[in-house]
Amino acid sequence: MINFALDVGTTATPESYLFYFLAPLSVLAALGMLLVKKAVHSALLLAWVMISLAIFYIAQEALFLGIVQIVVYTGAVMMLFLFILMLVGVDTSDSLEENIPGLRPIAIVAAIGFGGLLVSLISRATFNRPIYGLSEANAEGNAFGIAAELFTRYVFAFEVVSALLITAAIGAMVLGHSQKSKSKNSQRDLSIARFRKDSLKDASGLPSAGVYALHNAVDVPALLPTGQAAPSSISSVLQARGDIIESATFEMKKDEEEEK
Amino acid sequence: MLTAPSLGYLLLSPMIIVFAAAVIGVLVEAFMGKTHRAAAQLTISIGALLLALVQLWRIRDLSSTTAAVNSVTIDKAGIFLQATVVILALIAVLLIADQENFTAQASAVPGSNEEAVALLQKNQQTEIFPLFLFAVGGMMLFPVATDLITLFVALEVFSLPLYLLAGLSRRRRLLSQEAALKYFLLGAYASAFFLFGAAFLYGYAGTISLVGISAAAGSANEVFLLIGIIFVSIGLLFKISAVPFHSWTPDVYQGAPTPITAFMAACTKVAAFGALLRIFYIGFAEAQTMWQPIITVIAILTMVLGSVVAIAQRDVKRMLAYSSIAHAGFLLSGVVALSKDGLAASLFYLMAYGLTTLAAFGIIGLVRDSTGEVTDLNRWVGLGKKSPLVGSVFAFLLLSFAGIPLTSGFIGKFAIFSAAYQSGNIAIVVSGVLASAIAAFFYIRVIIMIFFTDPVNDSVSVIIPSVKSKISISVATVASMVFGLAPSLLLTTATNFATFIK
Amino acid sequence: MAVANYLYLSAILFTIGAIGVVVRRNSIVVFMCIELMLNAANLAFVTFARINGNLEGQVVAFFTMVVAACEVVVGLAIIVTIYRSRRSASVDDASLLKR
Amino acid sequence: MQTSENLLWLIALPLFSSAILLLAGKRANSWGHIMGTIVSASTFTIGIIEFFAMQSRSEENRAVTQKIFTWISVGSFNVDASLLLDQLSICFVLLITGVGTLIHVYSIAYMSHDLDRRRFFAYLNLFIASMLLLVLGDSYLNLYVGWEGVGLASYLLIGFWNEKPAYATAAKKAFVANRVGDVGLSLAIMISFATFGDVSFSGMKDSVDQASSTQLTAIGLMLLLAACGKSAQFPLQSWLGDAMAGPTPVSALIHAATMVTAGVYLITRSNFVFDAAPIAQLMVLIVGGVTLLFGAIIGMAKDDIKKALAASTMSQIGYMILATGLGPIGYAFAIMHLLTHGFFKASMFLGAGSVMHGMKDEVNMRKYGGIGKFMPITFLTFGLGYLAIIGVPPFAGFYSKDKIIETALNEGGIKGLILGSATLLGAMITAFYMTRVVILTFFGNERWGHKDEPHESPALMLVPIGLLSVGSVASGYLLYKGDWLVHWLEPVVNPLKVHHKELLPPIVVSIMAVAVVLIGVSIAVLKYRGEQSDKAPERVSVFTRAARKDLFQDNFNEATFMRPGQSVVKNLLNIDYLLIDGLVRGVGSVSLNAGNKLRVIQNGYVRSYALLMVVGALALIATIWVVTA
Repeated sequence: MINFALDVGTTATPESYLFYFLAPLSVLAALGMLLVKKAVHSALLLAWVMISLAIFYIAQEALFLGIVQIVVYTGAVMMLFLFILMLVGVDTSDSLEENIPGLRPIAIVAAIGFGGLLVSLISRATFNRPIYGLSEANAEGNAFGIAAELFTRYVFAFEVVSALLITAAIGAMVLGHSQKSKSKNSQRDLSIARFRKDSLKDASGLPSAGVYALHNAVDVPALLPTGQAAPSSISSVLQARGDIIESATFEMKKDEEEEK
Repeated sequence: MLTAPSLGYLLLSPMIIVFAAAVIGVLVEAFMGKTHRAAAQLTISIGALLLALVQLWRIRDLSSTTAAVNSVTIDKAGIFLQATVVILALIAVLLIADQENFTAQASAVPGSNEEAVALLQKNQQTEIFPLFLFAVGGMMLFPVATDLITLFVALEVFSLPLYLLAGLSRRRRLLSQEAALKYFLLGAYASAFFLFGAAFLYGYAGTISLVGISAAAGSANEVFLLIGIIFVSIGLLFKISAVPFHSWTPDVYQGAPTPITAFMAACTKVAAFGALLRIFYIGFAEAQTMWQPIITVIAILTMVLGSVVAIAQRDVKRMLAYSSIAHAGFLLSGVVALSKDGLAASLFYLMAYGLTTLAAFGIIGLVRDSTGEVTDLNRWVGLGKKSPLVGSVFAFLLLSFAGIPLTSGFIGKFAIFSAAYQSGNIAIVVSGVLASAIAAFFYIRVIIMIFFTDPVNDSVSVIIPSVKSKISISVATVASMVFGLAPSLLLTTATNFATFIK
Repeated sequence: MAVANYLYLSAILFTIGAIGVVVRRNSIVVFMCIELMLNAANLAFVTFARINGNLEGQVVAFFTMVVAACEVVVGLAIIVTIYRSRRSASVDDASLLKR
Repeated sequence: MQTSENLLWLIALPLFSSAILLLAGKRANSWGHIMGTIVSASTFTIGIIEFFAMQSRSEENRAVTQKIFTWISVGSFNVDASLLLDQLSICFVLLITGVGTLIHVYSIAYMSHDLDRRRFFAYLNLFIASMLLLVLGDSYLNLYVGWEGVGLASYLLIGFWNEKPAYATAAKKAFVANRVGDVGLSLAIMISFATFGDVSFSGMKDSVDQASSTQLTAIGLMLLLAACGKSAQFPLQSWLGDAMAGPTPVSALIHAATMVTAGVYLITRSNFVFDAAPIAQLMVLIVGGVTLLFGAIIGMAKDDIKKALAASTMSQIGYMILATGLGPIGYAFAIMHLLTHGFFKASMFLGAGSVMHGMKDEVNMRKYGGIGKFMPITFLTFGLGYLAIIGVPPFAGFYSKDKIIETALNEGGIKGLILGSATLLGAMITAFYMTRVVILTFFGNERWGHKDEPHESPALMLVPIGLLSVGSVASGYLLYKGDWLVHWLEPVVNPLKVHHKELLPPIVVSIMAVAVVLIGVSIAVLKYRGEQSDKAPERVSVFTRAARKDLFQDNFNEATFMRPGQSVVKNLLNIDYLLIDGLVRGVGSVSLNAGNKLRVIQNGYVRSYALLMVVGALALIATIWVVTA
């Protein structure tokens, strides 16, 4: 502990301030992921961890990765998670009750053992070679350095990743996309269908929703304010073809008027 | 400025053909009418696999560590493993092509009206074929990859399609989807372990190539190497379903559509063991004394647990799942042997086991009642009396799993145990022999069930297989039989091909 | 400050992720925990890149991000499919396959 | 060692013929049986030629080999598919092809009414081929091929009339017992490989000194298990009685003369293992001794003539196994008894078949009686076989059995006393139950209860029986004369290696043997003379009841193997779940609600699987943590 404090005290570089500020916070955030009830909160905490890591990347001379981490990981991947959470129901909160008896104590013991042993093992490692740093490798810029590796040494893996991307796309499509059993009718199809019918009474379309009307067709005369039919409202062609409904049937009856 | 890398296209051509065919398959999905899609996809798949096989034959004597800069090593063993994957995939694709096994529309909710319509219209989810080809491509890359990043990419390339395919069963879709979820979550979990291990190997050696890791021996601190070996192994042991990373196997094997289970059981094992062998033979050979005891213990646990638990299964697919766990244990003795004999034996074993497995799952796909496949062993009772041929073939395959002499299973075990024995690992041989003895009894129990017990009333019938299934089952069975009776054919080849180059 | 501190952080985050998979029941959160593990591995890679003085580690980390993105697409697609069938995203509800 | 190009024909001819008969289908119905018989006869001819050729060579050049092809070649490990014909295998070749041919001839008449006679002959030829491969293979692996082949042929032939459910059950029982034996053999092969890096007889024999006694004991015990399965020895004996469901020629050929003696062959062939593994050898003695009494006791109570003979077979093979347990000198006597037994037991089985033929397939001896005067030739041949088996001088059985008794007594001490008494007691019981069979069948009142008188069988059946009974008269003396067989087998089993002491003069032993036989015969005659009922008496002693139930062997099997086996299986069911869940439950969340507990056991949770992985990883990390500390 004392050594640790000395370490903190004597290496007061900006990086160490950054680290000692952000690292505990990101660990807390990660722990929080396990403890909060709502999945959305977990997602936000994870985003926080990822941004902290991005800052660490930049601090460790990995500028390009830091940016990618924020743009791709935090920006795209976490958004995807949030989308799905919205789909599943953003308000659903997990019950944190354990329903597999005995799992939790073992898990906690295992976690402490796992983490503890790992940390203890790493502390046993001695770096018997100098820590080089990346100033040489990054001489021409971090992005250039990565590109040089990516497009020469690891070009095959890079190409193969495309297979992965295609797989992901097909996968999402197979599981998400419904093939419609038949294509939807276009406006043109519907129009043709209306005019090809036996009767032309729906040719101008059905009455729109909420309208109190019995008819909405070209072969029905309009009603005048007096309640009488207006024969001039019907196309003369239809009159000539005889495709016309007797307007008298639509005129308001006298007795109906009286009732009103 | 960067100098353009040069790729050895001839050596990479088998993989490139398969990937290209997969991409063509995607295009077919996009632009071809529904009626001919299935036929076209099948033709493309078979054509590509045959072409890849021909290419493999043409490059059989070539070798290079720089085929894809330094990411891929094409050598004798690599070519053999790739050929094994392709041959097994060729047999598996015929089983897969029996579309009755796959859902008509994966996006429709099980039991919904939409699903009913899709079934009525005889829709087919032909995207299965490109996915299958991507998986095959990844499996071909996995055993020849020589740096950790290519390994990781290849691992994901063949895993992702399998996660998807596992969820596309036609019947009992809830179970199938559950299998996909389990496989996916646990698979991703295992890859995370793999990656973490890879990080520490990089930290140890300062490079991610296997050769670099082996060259760093002694010069760097071993803690990182050990952490790396452990975590990378966990990722791979998961894929081969070794204890205690095996628990996904029975569930996924049971839930996935049977042809996919067949493909997965046979080809994943080849690819994952290929990679495991290469990593341990090349990357970790210098650290032999550190990992050998650990892997030995895991191998023993795996073979014993797999054999013992297989006994108790009442579902035939779960039984074969446990059997595959046991076989993973036997195969691990080839890894532990760390010798040319061990490698040759593993190569033989993988091919023989793959063929037997494909045929066995093919048979399972034939046993049905009105609601689909029947995997409950109690209902297989008396099957041999009703369909003697199918019953006898299945019995033969079980005997081969059990490793009764005169079957390829026996020769495989024999070769692999003798290699392990020669490397001085007696514990593994003894437990292996005991585990096979335990297992033998219970495979025989199933045979008795099939042949000597009277059929019950609600028993099942065997459907007349289509030509595709017929070809695939009979080719696999006959090959497995031939390799049992005249193992020299394959064993000599395997021995000739058992070299990794650095 | 010792560079090793980043490794400790990485190990701790990895452990938290690994345990999260075990204790959380919502499959999406479980999956997020796996992402956390991948991130932890990435941090180790970047740190080792700095220690080793070459960029290979950073390249790997870059690959990991791409691969993880693909994995996320596939994984979420599977989770959504299950959700539509069962109206539940809990991994404990998906436990019909046993014995 | 000399090579020969002819050995392959011994196996290829019958195999080929069997394939033709199976593939040709109904077209071969008219000539199939003729071809099968001719092929069998030609293998016998080849056997005779090889025998005389071998005899004409000097002793060290007698064995011949033929390499067919390289079978397995892994690294330094090579197995060739090779055949080896030496002094031991030629005995078997002659027995198999000789008795086999006679039984082929017999079957032509016996099976003449069966629609599937062609298939029957195909199986018989398949059996001959496999059995020859078994005795000609030059390594345990090659032997195994034949071993499986005879198992298959036996299984097919027992179930030949498989429309009857009881017969199918019998086939199943035989199948299981044989598989248990097979597992023993394959384990023996694996252990041998692990020990010697070789599985050929010659290679193992040469390096037997390098193996530890534990390894040799293990191999020996596994070989003994294999022999028990195939030769129906205790505790795997129960299938033989049921196997009598097959057609009688099958019982004669496979379940009396040849296949069931494969266990004796196996132990004799492996003499170098057993001679170096005293514990295994002692087990051989115990198994042989127990079985010879066991079979004899069962034989006393059986009313089914074939089952009585089967019990006797079991008991006689017990003699042979016991003899092989007696060390170098015993092997030769075991083989001698095996050969003579082949003759007289086959002759008696065929005689029983002839009786059944005349009695409308009746097998119950209580419904026979007085048949002797209707079937004089069958009576005569059966009688000769009877005299041979009970060991009346100078018939064959006397010489061979007498030698075994003598050797057993000469072991000396308590061991010699026990073994000697067992063999003598066995001889007495044998005399008793065989006399009983003969009296019930051929003497006394006629009890068959129908009008048709039994009739003598056709000549085609009688000629083979006659030839076999000549063998049962003469073979014993021929083999015994001047210790011919002992000297003949010397290069293989080295019987004179150990000088054995004589505790009693041979003549005394012979007198004792004949005396117990006389006692046995007298008791039987006293008990079964006069009128007999056609029903088995109800009120019988406990012992008879036990013997009728095969000394409760099925109950015993059920109680010792099946039930515990089933419960083991049931418990094992839980192991995986215990491993996954035992961890989970182990911490001790003691739930009082049992139903809850049951639900917990049924896992299937991804999270449990993940936890298992974490715990596995933890274990691995802990290991390296300890290692690097």
